[in-house]
Amino acid sequence: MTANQMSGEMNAVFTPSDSQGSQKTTVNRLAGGQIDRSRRLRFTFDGKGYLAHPGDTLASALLANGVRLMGRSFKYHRPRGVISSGSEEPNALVELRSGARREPNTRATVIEMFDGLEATSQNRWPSLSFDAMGVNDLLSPFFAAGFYYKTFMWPKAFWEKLYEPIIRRAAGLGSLSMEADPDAYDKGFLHCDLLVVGAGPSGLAAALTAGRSGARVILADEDFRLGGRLNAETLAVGDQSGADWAAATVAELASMPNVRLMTRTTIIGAFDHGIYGALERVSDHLAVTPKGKVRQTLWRIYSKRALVCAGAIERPIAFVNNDRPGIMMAGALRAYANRWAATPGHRVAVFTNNDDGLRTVADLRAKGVQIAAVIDSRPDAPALSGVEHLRGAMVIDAKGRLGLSSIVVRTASGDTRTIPCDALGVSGGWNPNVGLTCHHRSRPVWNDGIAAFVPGNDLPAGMTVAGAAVGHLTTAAALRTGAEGAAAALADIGHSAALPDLPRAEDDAPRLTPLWYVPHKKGRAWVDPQNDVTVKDVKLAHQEGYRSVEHLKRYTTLGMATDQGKTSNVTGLAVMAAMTGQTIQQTGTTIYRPPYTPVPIAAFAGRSAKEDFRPKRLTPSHKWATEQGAVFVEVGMWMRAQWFPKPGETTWRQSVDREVLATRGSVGICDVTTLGKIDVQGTDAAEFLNRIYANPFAKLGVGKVRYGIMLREDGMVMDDGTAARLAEDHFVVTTTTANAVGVYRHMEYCRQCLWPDMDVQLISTTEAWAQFSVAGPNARKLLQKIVDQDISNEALPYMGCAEVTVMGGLRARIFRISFSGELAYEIAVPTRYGDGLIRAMADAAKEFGGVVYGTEALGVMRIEKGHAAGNELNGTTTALNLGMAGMVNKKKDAIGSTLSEREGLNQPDALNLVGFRPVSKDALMSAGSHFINAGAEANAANDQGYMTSVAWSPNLGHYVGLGFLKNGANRKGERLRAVCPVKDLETEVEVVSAHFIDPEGERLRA
Amino acid sequence: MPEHRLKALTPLAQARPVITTVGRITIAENPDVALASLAQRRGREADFTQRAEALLGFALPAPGHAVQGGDWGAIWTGPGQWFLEAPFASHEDIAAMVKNAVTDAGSVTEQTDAWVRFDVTGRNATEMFERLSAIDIHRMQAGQATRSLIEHLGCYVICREAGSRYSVLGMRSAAASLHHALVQAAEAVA
Amino acid sequence: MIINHPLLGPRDSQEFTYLGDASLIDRPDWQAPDAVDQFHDYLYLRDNPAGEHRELWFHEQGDRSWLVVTRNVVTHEILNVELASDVARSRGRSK
Amino acid sequence: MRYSGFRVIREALTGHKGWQPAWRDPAPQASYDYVIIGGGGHGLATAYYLAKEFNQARIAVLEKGYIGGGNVGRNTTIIRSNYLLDGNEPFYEFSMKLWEGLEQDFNFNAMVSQRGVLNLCHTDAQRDAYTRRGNAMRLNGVDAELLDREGVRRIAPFLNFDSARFPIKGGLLQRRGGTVRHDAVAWGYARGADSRGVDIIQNCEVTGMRIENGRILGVETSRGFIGAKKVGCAVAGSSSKVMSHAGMRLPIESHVLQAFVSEGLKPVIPGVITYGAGHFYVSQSDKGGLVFGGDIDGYNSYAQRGNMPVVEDVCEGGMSLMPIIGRARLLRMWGGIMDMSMDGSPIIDKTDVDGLYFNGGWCYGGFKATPASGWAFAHLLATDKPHQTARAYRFDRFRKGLMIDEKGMGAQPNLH
Repeated sequence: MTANQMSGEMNAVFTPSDSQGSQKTTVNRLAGGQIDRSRRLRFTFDGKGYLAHPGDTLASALLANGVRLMGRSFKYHRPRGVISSGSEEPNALVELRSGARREPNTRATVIEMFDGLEATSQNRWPSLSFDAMGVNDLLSPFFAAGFYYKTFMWPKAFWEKLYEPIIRRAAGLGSLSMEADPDAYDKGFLHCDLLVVGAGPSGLAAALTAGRSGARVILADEDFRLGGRLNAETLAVGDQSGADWAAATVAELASMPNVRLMTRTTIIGAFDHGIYGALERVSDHLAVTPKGKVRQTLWRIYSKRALVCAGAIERPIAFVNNDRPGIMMAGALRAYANRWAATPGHRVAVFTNNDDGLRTVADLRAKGVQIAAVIDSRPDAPALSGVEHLRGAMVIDAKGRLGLSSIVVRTASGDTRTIPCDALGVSGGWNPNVGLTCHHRSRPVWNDGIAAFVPGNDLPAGMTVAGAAVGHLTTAAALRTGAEGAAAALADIGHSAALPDLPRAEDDAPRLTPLWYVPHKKGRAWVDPQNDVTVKDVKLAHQEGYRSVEHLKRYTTLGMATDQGKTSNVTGLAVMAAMTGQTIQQTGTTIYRPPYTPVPIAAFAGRSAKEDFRPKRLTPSHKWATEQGAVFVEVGMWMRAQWFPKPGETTWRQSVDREVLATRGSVGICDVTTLGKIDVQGTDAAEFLNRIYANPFAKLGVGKVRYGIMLREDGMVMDDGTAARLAEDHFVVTTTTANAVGVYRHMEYCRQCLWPDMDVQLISTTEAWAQFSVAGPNARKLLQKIVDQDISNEALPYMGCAEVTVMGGLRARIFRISFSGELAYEIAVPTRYGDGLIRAMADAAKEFGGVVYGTEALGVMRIEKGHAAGNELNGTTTALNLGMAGMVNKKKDAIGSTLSEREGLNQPDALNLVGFRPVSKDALMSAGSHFINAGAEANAANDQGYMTSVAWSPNLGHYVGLGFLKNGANRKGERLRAVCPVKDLETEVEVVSAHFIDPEGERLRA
Repeated sequence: MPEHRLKALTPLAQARPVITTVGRITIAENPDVALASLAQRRGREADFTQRAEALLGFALPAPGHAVQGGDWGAIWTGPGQWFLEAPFASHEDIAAMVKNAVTDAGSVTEQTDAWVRFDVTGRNATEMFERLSAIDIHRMQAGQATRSLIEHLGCYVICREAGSRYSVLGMRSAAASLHHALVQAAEAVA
Repeated sequence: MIINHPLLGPRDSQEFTYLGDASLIDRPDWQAPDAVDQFHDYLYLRDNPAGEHRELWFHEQGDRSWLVVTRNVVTHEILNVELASDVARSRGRSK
Repeated sequence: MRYSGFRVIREALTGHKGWQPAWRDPAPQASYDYVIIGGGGHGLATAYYLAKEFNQARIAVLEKGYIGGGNVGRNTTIIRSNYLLDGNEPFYEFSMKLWEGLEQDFNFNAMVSQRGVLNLCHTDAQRDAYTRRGNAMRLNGVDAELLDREGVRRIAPFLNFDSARFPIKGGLLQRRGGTVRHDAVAWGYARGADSRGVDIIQNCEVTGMRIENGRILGVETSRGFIGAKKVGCAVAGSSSKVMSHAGMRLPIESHVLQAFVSEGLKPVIPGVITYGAGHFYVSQSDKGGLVFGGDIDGYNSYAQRGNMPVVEDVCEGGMSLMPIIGRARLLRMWGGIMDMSMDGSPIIDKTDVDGLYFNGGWCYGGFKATPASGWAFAHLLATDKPHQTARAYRFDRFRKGLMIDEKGMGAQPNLH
């Protein structure tokens, strides 16, 4: 491009804005840049319309449109503009999009422009330029660091009633929409030999080296355009511009099947064993997420080696009012000019302590931007020609509340000068981006050569660092160390890679004289702009003894803003070091934690949100039950039919009462597939069960079923269920629904870890069989219509089991066991026939007036029968508590039997499971009530136990309850208070047997 | 096949298998495979191996592998444990058939209806699996099989043809949820 | 974390369920005269070292092997992974 | 120096020149009557109450790093006294009562904010268990309310009442529960103890214990031997490490618990909400960050950092329960080391070594216990008798079968 062309273009774009409120032309758009001028995108900020181009970020587009004021600070609500061009941005935070897709606190610097983008400023009222909370700024002397720890304590009640609500409303940044996030998110898993983090010069050289060697490579970069600073600089790489070299290299990498390029992908954290978290922004750059697609994907990357090429982040120099909109990092200023052809102003000054800042001067001049002055804190800096270069000078103040209008400079001779300008670039040097290297709590070490922290020696296993991230601040060194780093990392895993011929690039060692803050007596100089931490706050923390870096951080909130101190921490440490007289290394750093940049909570959840939080398990009769209009209930992961309402039934109790009465009066069918079923085989199967159950199993006959209780090793009851012996060497164990997984795990533990030579094989068969309970006096009659063989009392007595066929030849299993206390069976067929079987049985039941019942009726009947279930098997109850002490056989080795002997578990007043009924027949009882002796005061000291389960018994016409009562076994007939303060309920209850129905068990054996 | 009067439903509770095509990926419910678990008895390893091989006509696969041969397939599922698969129509009572073959050298358990099987085909099936499980799907070769988590469910993934043909075995009761997860992942890469 | 399964190679630890100290393999003799005390120490007391720790992991979502993983609990580095049944046998456990 | 609004104004007008260090930085003396190992919340509170309530002197707190750097500075700031069991509830209520007067007591605004703790329930069985627990609280004189679904909706209308995988059926609310600014608790106790003569010695790691004839004589430290008549250990996740110097094995495992904070947001959540069917609990700090967490990672760890599966698990719970937070961003994740005990309840007890006392096993619930723990430990140290609310917290409860197992999970620490 010739000078003429450039100025021509400049003339064209430097058109002043026409009228307020209409779509402005891009007043601050320069020539060149990596934007697509052939397309125009419309966007709004605070409702005002603007134009942008593809390739813009919101920040670049706002600058190009002459907008410098983009946000307000957290505490003082100071007007703020953008200070960076990357993800480290602390100031330019906006609410992006609207409605349910509103994203608060979104950094304008990383918002990729799309047509129709809507952004709104935040943390201000009523408007960004006039914010009533700006009054905080006037009161700032009272709001010094930690002031809130020293006041607001009186009167006591005022904290919650007055002070805190005010503080909470004033604090916070953006607002959530308060609507459910409508977008979908994916999670994914990737594997590679080498993960390269960052696609700047070092990352590209590394990926090229590794890619050409054939290794599996992932190259990830948070930007939408790969190249890192190469896109922001005018420095040549070989014979090309850096940006062109980057593009060519990316093109070569894209052609390699063994290389995966991941743009818009931030490596968010280094986790154990080479696992990295990565967030890919799949659709954030689109106006609308396409149907079926996700907004973002959270990747878990399994890497054998990782090379961090994350570059460096420029740091500011603190001076009074250094937070004015228009003041930004010098490197950002030239990034906006070079990559985005945007500038915050027409007249720009630069304040630097190093040579890199001078590059901004050169680049801006090349773009035709007027340089107001260069303030160089180094008296010995190399002199620049053609601009006013004030060596040995410092910026001591800045004017312009809503946008910079001038800076005040103290020159080397001590004079004070005011220099009008509308933007100021500040360079305090560059900090290697060590964040990721510290995620395993490694502490970075100080490097005097570049006056910055570099990665320490105890990095996460498998991680190495190259380029600016390790302190090599020249392009040539970045390229070289990137390539060498990749080769070395691959050599480490036995994969050889040749170093590529790298292009020539600038290799000037950076020259810098540290300057952290400009000394000042009055005014405030910002260290952490978002959280409004000033140099004075750091000094106050020191004065009050909060000198450890962690105390400093926590007391002042330094580095706790949304940028996690990327631009502020080192400056804060330097101020503290100056106070204590220690070095910065001695002062130390706080801990860098994941994620590298903030990640939407929804992305961590992925698909497992809302109703898809966990999979649903459906029973074999689910389809049929749905057709019947069943009400379903979550039981662990299962959905079970809770009851089956019939026309005319208006309350659940009507349905449940009907199901219970029909079952006890005739027959009822219930899907019990959810109970765990474990197939136990082997020559030692019987002995194995003998050890995992507290009661004996060795001598159970073939064709017989036995009820058993399993204890944990600490003597508490783990689970109860049955074991059926199908053959000498073959059992089927059932567990409760809730404990199916845990019991299986426990059995494998016993088999593999305790008795590894037992001949026992285990496998879950829960899912393989559709199993139904058929209970009630007509159970046999009904089943006899289904089962092909004789199931008379003689052929299949109580607690018998058999392999049979049903419906004319389908293999099935039948167990004569009962949970309800009725004559009952459980019948099992291969799951695919479960739907057919429930239909057949429901049909057959009609003849008897039978029903299909749900979990509520199941629960009522088990309470009526006094069977313990989940509410009783709560992990703190022993066999003794449950009235089953006799089952714990002391003559064999069984899990839990030894420790069940401890004195605390065998006290005379131990809790016993007993039944309760209300003394007044129509009185209500509630599970969770506590028992108090009649006449005693209801307090904890008088607590006698608690009610575990309560149900209305339609058979008895009153509530029935089970509960644990101190010495309950010996208190039958006693009347107690069952108190339930949280329901405002108290019932006089009588202690009775837990077996309300058929205590002799005659029905079972009928 | 026994002549009885009960109709079967697929794991997705349909009369016929559900076949879903999303972009280039097809997800086909496959209920036409009988499955049995086969575990070797302790101290009977040699006898077990010989009998199993006699039945199958090939050696039982090593850890992480699956073998197919004739009507039979075998998948390694754990130390000393395999799943055997065969056509449902001809092998509905697979457990009895296998038990007859291995006798008391092995423990056999019917597993046919414990699982839902989805056959996934398509040239970008790998992209879909990247979004479902931590398995290194790109390195998986035909004849490899392993179990891992897919959306909180322990599932077997069996590679039938690298890059394009896989079977997923998941817990039958969660068939609908698993199907939902597979379809969503397929849509994301469609 | 990644656990290098002795049979299956590297696996994400998410497929596993953790139990605790591998000393849980050394279950005391129920017939010892001080069996209650032995079981107390066995079940309740832990070395809980800040260093190498042998621990039991169950490959619940994989092949259902119990593994003994030797892991530095300060760095999380895994030094060895064995089948728990092998370890149990080597510690004299049988039937 | 007394803190007050007046003082803040005066200092503001005079350039903040008058503020003094919140605590001294003394060199260790040769010996003390009491050496408290651990400058966390519990250790500092112990020293504070020893000096203030039990009139003891010659007290030192030894901290290997900086005070408040352990779990007191990395928890999710929740206080509550909603326990079920007799062994626990009076103790935690004692703690709650101390919280309620703490700031005035130690003259430091710790932002004790009783905005309520709401435990959601999702099944009938869970509601029964909450009923039992709420009743236990009420019988102990503690506030508890059982809410139905509509009651929950009134308090937290933004929860997912439409499509949660596990529907919200109700909840147990303790209105007196809430949050406290965690760092301020450590600093407030430190400042209060220091002003009563306690030496707070930072960067002083205990490397050994000198024990002769069954009696402790003092501790070896990175800053030399420090003699002591009585030594109290309150080091949370490092309990096993420190007590191994006395040859003790503890009923404790060290596990990592992660916690998370989002970017600052305008007010979203009034109090603390816990999800009973997923591993998720959340509150919002005064700064505006959503502070949330869930389960421990589940494996033994001293690393103070965790891994992704639990992060995901927690966020999944959050996105099921309150999908309005989906576009809020997780800003920072961190980990602390929990001294997970074998029944989920703590130990405040003497040891077999004369003069050596132990306080630990707090699992992930130590923060809310800080005042009562400090008081009860001071009571034990000063009087050799357990405080009446902490009598159950004995070592020998496992041998005797008197476990205090709120969750009923048994001797597996990672399940508590």
